[in-house]
Amino acid sequence: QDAKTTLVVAAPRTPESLDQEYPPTEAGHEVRRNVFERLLTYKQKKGDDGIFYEDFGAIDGALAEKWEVSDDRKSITFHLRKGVKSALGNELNADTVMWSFLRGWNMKSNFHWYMTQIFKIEDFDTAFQKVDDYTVKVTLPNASPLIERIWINSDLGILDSVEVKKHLTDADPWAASWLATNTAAFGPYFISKYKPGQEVVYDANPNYFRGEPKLKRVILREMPTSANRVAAIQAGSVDVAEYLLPRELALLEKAPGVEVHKVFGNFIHRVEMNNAKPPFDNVKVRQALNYLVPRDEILKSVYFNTARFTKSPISEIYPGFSDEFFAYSNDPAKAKALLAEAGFPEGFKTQLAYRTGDQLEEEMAVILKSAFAKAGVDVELLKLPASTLVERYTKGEVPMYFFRDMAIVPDAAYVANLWLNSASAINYSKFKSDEVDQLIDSGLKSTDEPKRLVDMKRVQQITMEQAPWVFLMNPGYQLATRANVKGYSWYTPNGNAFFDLSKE
Amino acid sequence: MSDRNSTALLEVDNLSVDFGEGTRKALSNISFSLGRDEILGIVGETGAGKSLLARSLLNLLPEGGRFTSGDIRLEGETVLGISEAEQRKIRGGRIALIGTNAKALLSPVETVGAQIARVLRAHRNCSQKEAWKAAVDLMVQVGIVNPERRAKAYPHELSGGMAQRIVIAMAMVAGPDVVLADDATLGLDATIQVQVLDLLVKRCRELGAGAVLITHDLGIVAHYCDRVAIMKEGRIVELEEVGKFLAAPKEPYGQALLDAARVRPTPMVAKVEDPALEKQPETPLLDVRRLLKLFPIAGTQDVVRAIDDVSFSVRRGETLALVGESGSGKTTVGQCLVRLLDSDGGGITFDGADITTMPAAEFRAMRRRIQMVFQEPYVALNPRWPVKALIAEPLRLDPTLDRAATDKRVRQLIDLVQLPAGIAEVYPHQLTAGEQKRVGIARALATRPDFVVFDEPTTALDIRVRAQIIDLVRDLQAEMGMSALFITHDLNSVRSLAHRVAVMRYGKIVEEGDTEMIFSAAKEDYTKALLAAELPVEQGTAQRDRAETRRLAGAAA
Amino acid sequence: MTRFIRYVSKHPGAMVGLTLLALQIASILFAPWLTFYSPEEADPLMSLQPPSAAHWFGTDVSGMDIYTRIVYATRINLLISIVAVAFAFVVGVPIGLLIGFYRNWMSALVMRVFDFIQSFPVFVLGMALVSVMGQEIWNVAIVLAVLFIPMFARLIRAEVLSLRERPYVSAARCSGATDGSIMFRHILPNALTPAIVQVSISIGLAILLTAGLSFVGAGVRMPTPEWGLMVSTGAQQMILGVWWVALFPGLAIVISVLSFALLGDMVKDLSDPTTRERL
Amino acid sequence: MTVAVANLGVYWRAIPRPLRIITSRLLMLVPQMFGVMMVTFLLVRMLPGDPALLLLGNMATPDTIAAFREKLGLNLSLWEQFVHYVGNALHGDLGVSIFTSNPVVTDLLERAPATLELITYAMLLTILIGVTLAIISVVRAGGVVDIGSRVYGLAAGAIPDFWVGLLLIYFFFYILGWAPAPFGRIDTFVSPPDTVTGFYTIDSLIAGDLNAFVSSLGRLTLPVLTLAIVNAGALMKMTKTTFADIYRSDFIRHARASGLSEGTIRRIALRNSLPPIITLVGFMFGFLLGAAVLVETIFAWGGLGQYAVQSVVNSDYPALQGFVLVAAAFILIVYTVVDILYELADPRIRV
Ligand SMILES: Nc1ncnc2c1ncn2[C@@H]1O[C@H](COP(=O)(O)OP(=O)(O)OP(=O)(O)O)[C@@H](O)[C@H]1O
Ligand SMILES: Nc1ncnc2c1ncn2[C@@H]1O[C@H](COP(=O)(O)OP(=O)(O)OP(=O)(O)O)[C@@H](O)[C@H]1O
Ligand SMILES: [Mg+2]
Ligand SMILES: [Mg+2]
Ligand code: NI
Repeated sequence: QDAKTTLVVAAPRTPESLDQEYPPTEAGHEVRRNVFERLLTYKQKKGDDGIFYEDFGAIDGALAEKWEVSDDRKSITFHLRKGVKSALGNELNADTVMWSFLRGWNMKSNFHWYMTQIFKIEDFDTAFQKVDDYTVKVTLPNASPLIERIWINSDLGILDSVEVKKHLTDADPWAASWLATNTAAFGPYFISKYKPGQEVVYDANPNYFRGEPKLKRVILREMPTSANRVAAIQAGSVDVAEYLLPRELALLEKAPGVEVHKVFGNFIHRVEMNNAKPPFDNVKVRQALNYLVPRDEILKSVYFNTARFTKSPISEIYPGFSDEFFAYSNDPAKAKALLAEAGFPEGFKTQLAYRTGDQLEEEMAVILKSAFAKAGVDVELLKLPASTLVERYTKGEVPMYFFRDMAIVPDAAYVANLWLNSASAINYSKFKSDEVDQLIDSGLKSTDEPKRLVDMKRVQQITMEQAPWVFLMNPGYQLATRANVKGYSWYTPNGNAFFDLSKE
Repeated sequence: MSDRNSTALLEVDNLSVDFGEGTRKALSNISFSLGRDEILGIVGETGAGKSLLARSLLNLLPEGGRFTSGDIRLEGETVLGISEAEQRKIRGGRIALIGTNAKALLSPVETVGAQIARVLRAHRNCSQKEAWKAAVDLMVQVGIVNPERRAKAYPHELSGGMAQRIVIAMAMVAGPDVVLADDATLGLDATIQVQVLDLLVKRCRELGAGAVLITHDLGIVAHYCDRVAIMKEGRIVELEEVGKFLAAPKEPYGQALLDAARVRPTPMVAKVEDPALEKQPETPLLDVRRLLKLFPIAGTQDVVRAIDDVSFSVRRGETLALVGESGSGKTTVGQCLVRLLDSDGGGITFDGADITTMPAAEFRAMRRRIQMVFQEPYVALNPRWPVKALIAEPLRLDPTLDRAATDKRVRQLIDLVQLPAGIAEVYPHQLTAGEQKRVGIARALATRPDFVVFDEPTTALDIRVRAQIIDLVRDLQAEMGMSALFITHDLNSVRSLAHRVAVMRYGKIVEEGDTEMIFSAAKEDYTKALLAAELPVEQGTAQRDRAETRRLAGAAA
Repeated sequence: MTRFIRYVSKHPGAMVGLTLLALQIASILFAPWLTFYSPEEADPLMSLQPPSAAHWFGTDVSGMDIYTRIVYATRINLLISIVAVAFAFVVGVPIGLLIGFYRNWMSALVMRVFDFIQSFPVFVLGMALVSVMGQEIWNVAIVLAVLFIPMFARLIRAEVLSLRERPYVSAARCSGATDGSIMFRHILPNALTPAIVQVSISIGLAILLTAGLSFVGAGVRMPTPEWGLMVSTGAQQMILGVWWVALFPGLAIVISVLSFALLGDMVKDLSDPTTRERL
Repeated sequence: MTVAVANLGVYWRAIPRPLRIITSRLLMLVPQMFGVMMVTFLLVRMLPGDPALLLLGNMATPDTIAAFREKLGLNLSLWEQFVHYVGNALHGDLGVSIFTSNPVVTDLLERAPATLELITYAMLLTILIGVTLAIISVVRAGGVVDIGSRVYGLAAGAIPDFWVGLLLIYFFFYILGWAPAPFGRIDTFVSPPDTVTGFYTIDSLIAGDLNAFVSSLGRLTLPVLTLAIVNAGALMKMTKTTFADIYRSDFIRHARASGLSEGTIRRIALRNSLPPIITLVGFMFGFLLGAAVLVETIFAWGGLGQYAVQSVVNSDYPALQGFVLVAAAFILIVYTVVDILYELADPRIRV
């Protein structure tokens, strides 16, 4: 009976922190998905492949039973579901929500970023109001097309403030250290054991408002080496293996008793170039490198055909995506010509950085090095610890580096704003186009959906021409499970929702 | 018990040993017998095969060794070719071996009592407790005071003499019939040597066991043995009653050994009468005043007073001998003189200059005039330098010598110490001990010093080599007219070399005087004891006679 | 020289060691002529080919020829190790000589510092240091050198401590030798033998450490051909049954370290003057 | 003053020898630990990468970075940081791991048993193989074992442990399927026994959980074997040298001449070889801790070694610092114990 209700997951790493204000990571998103419940959500729809997806066109209430957006799209009012209880039995009400907002605002991290950067809120008290015990209203200074969708984000869960408040101290007024290792929220699970670097145990929240989860316990084991996770799932020691390499997935697909679920998700994998510094300040150089990528070979030998070419900066599954501007075939001759035009007939020396421990990037780096060498571009590979890598490209110190990211809000303007707006803090490639900047700005403010779509198409066109990045692949998201694990579903943060799963 | 002497206890019959096909025989055609109550001495120079013979008797040949002929019989029964277990019973049980350097023969991490008891238990059925008790009893008998406490001591806590007694106790504990003592007193002080040998012989007599004393020292043979076997190159060249041997050895080799042991010239008489020296007795070349040297004892606050208020002087052309038991501070005095050690008090005046306070750089120039010959011949030579470089080293003190002059001087020196010229290119380990010693002497004499410290120039050498070195030193001194401090254990060589003698004990000089006077009329008890421990070949007969009497008395009883 | 030949002919171990060394030297000098591919050129479509006539030792994930990379890696691995050990030797030996010869608070302090350095697990310290300095070939060499300096210094110091008490040192002093002459002409040549043997052993150790560092990702970087790094790229595959990627470079490490161990034995025997005519 | 010192000396010598040995060694630990802390601190402080930036990642604004740096104490002067560090370390506070958000002490304590269990068994097996082979090959010189061990001795120190681990995995897991999949200390479906000693093998026996015992023993086999195969050779070689010297020494020859049985003689020789063997074993313990870093990575052991690798990859200052400190402290303690045992085993050493 235990075996039916317990799920063992092999993950590359345990979450670094359980706090949703902690910087977002893949492992962290998974915790948020399973532990924190948000005010709103997307409706689910079943794809042709039998996988459940989010329906980006249909928003549904979660902790908020109903919500209203004002006509000017400047305010939203949430009517909370009554009788919702956390795993500890504390009930959800406006105070809980308000306190969660207050903590988020004061922690000056994720919540604060959305509110100030996307919604441009400046003052907490004017923006957030408790209307009555079950009603909360949020008011923005300007209209926003994202006023509803942001609340679906997994970083904006509601805390069980009754419990959290028990752990406040003078030194730690927002229970940051307690919440780093404990959970108290309204999601389907709570974490009963958290041993970072080793394992995390999720136990079902019997009071979950959608009903008690079918899997009573989920044990997540850290296995940093992907081959180990493969061996584990093959041997049946685990039910689920996350983040496997394409080669391993290809092997597992043939293995009996194992099922591989594949989603062409929202990841964009690219090599970013420092557009502000020579030689990459020259658009011809950037285009040339794009012409040098042997995409077919990479697709075949690195991805075993589980990926797709990245043909736009916008995720292919998001509304507004267009692939019509992609023209980069593997054409060394053309690349050489472009380089010659740019004044580098003999090529040049440069560096390409990737993260320690990322095997896929390493494999691609080696391939790119060889490929670029064909046009005389001599690449030195830099393998850097994640922190160093981030620091270096933040400071603009590495000319080229791998960058894999996803935007969890399925909106083209939101995505473009993150990476392509010259004002964005994470536009590390220093791409700057006045037209793009202006189109994004209006896209974030305008509520005129058709116009937004047209504008975003233009953004994609400019980006593909300007080639701020070396476009690589959308690696998709894949999950290997034992064949008796059913109900796989996919969400934009790529974290697995254990509530949806069950074992036969 | 009259049959004891008629059937031999141990018989060795035509025994030969070699180390593999085609190698030289290490022992060839050895035959002798040993009766009960008999003591056989075996002498011969290094490498003659004495130790090998002792090990053959236990059937414990070194790796690779094998018997090629002959037999060994213990009370008529062969001990070769019997089973390993039976051999084990014989070893230690019926034939016991006492080796050289007792400390190395004891396991350093176990108490000595336990080690004695263990041997007993290997041969007798008895409990741990009984064995321990027997061990302690035996320790009393070998003259160890406070045996209960000593039995719990570890070997390193014992002195050499005491350790030797323990080894004797181990040999005696199972009541063996034959005791083999292989250079058992080598490296012990003369006084202790006598005690140990007396004890060993007494125990053998008490047990009625036969004993084989292997030694280099004809004095020991003269004093303790009934018969003597002279060994050379693996064979016994002469086997004779001791009295007859001493009176008239048959073989020239035996004669040579005996002559070497009997060197007794007294050259200093002529020197003292030298008028040139008589004129200036007031200004000694070297004058040591109230010298003090302390060594801290590691891990404690205490110090060893290695030199404790020592004063003496050496005149030009004079040789002063410094004698005394081991550890009395002789070497330390010598090292202070050449400033290998800095003294902690007192003064040393050399030719009018105080060398204790002299800066090191200034003293370096002085080294040409004060030299030292070191105790151990081999370790005092850098193994990586050929002889010619070794001899040339001190010549660098003389900046006027150029390369050719240096080479010439080196050749002269090699000649001077009577080494073959070809030796210049050879490394120290390829030399014999005697040659090494000569190289050491050549080094010390290279700069024609006025004063030389000889630290035990003759110990650890064969009798014959010893005599040669003494001759050499004496000749050189006569030739070069230098003064010397002669540090030694060996009273024989003192007689041959020294004009005056100083006796040291516990860091102090207890008596000092002309050589002849000290030897004939010592005042201090300690000096007397030291002299009494000497075993001169000439005086051996008397003691042997005493022993004979004692033995006859025992047999009659 | 004849002594050397005589020695080698009598000792098969030395023979094997020399042969393997010759093999490595050949790899270093003639790598381009001994191989058929480029050591760093990826061929994605040829990834993970098992050993065949075209690829003797197979190919790795990037489709690079493993045999070619092993041959080229000899350069990197030996370069790092030899440079590191040479550096440690040149620095460590004089330090050891000085702190062994002059015994004062300075030498005591230096010894304490070495104690601290050596109370860290070598590998862990190496890992941390290389991360500090960045993953460059030279940095790996420097870090290894730093780790080895105390080793040589201690070794020499211990020798000096015992040698300086030898009578021949006293004898030399009596013969008027200066401190410098005693240190460099008397003590050093005699103290050097164990250090020279240690050189050989250390080179082996350095090869292992370099490989280990690269294995955990703290050594040299892809796609530089380096044995440890090559094993590491194959490590993942091993569990899935792809054996050739990790096997061959590992063998190369074993052979290389082994050759230096054998040479160490040889050097030890040959440099001991007392064994001279026994040979 | 001098009287007081002399008195102290008297008291000191009145203490029984074993106690004297232990106290004097323990007293020496204090300055050593301080030095180790200093080195650890400086070393890790030099690591590149700004953890604040890494942690804040995409959301970084100068404000939040500054706040974060302050939280981590990264803005104080180096000296202040060191004083803090020592003070905290003395209270058992080694900081909070940036990646696990746990106190580093907690993380280390949690993982320490895994590593200790691994290296303890590895050590035992290493000693068993190394010493046994050494003794047999000395006593039966020229025998099969002697020749075999000479060949093995050649390879000693020449085989990379990570490579051996991989080969073992390939043969015993992939080809033969005898060994369990190489990750972790116990099967995923078997729950670990309650912690008493932290050693799964012992704890499961205490709990009477045979299942857990078999599972944890099975998991231990390959990593332990890896470490033993790689290290036993070196131990064997060195033991052989010491044992052979002693076995041919004068006192052993004398014991034989005294008619003692071969068994007794071997025991005497072994007893005399003990002090150097103890030193070696201590040294190997330290060495194994380093080797564990690699072997744990291969076998996903979840011990300190793996933690160390991860902390390097993540620039997790406090974690790396904590690990290096603990590793050095561990080695110091092992060396201290070794010194104590050595001095106890060898009566010649004066205290
Ligand atoms: N293992 C061996 N292999 C070859 N020859 C050996 C071996 N052991 C001893 N010998 C030879 O046997 C001979 C006798 O040596 P032994 O030790 O018995 O001499 P010794 O008379 O006791 O000398 P010393 O007076 O120095 O003690 C020597 O010439 C030596 O070369
Ligand atoms: N370097 C040293 N450190 C401490 N104690 C020493 C040192 N050198 C000598 N001693 C001690 O000083 C005393 C005198 O030693 P010294 O070597 O001068 O005696 P010796 O008369 O030459 O003895 P031997 O006849 O055995 O050569 C001994 O008790 C010795 O233990
Ligand atoms: Mg002998
Ligand atoms: Mg002396
Ligand atoms: Ni009778």
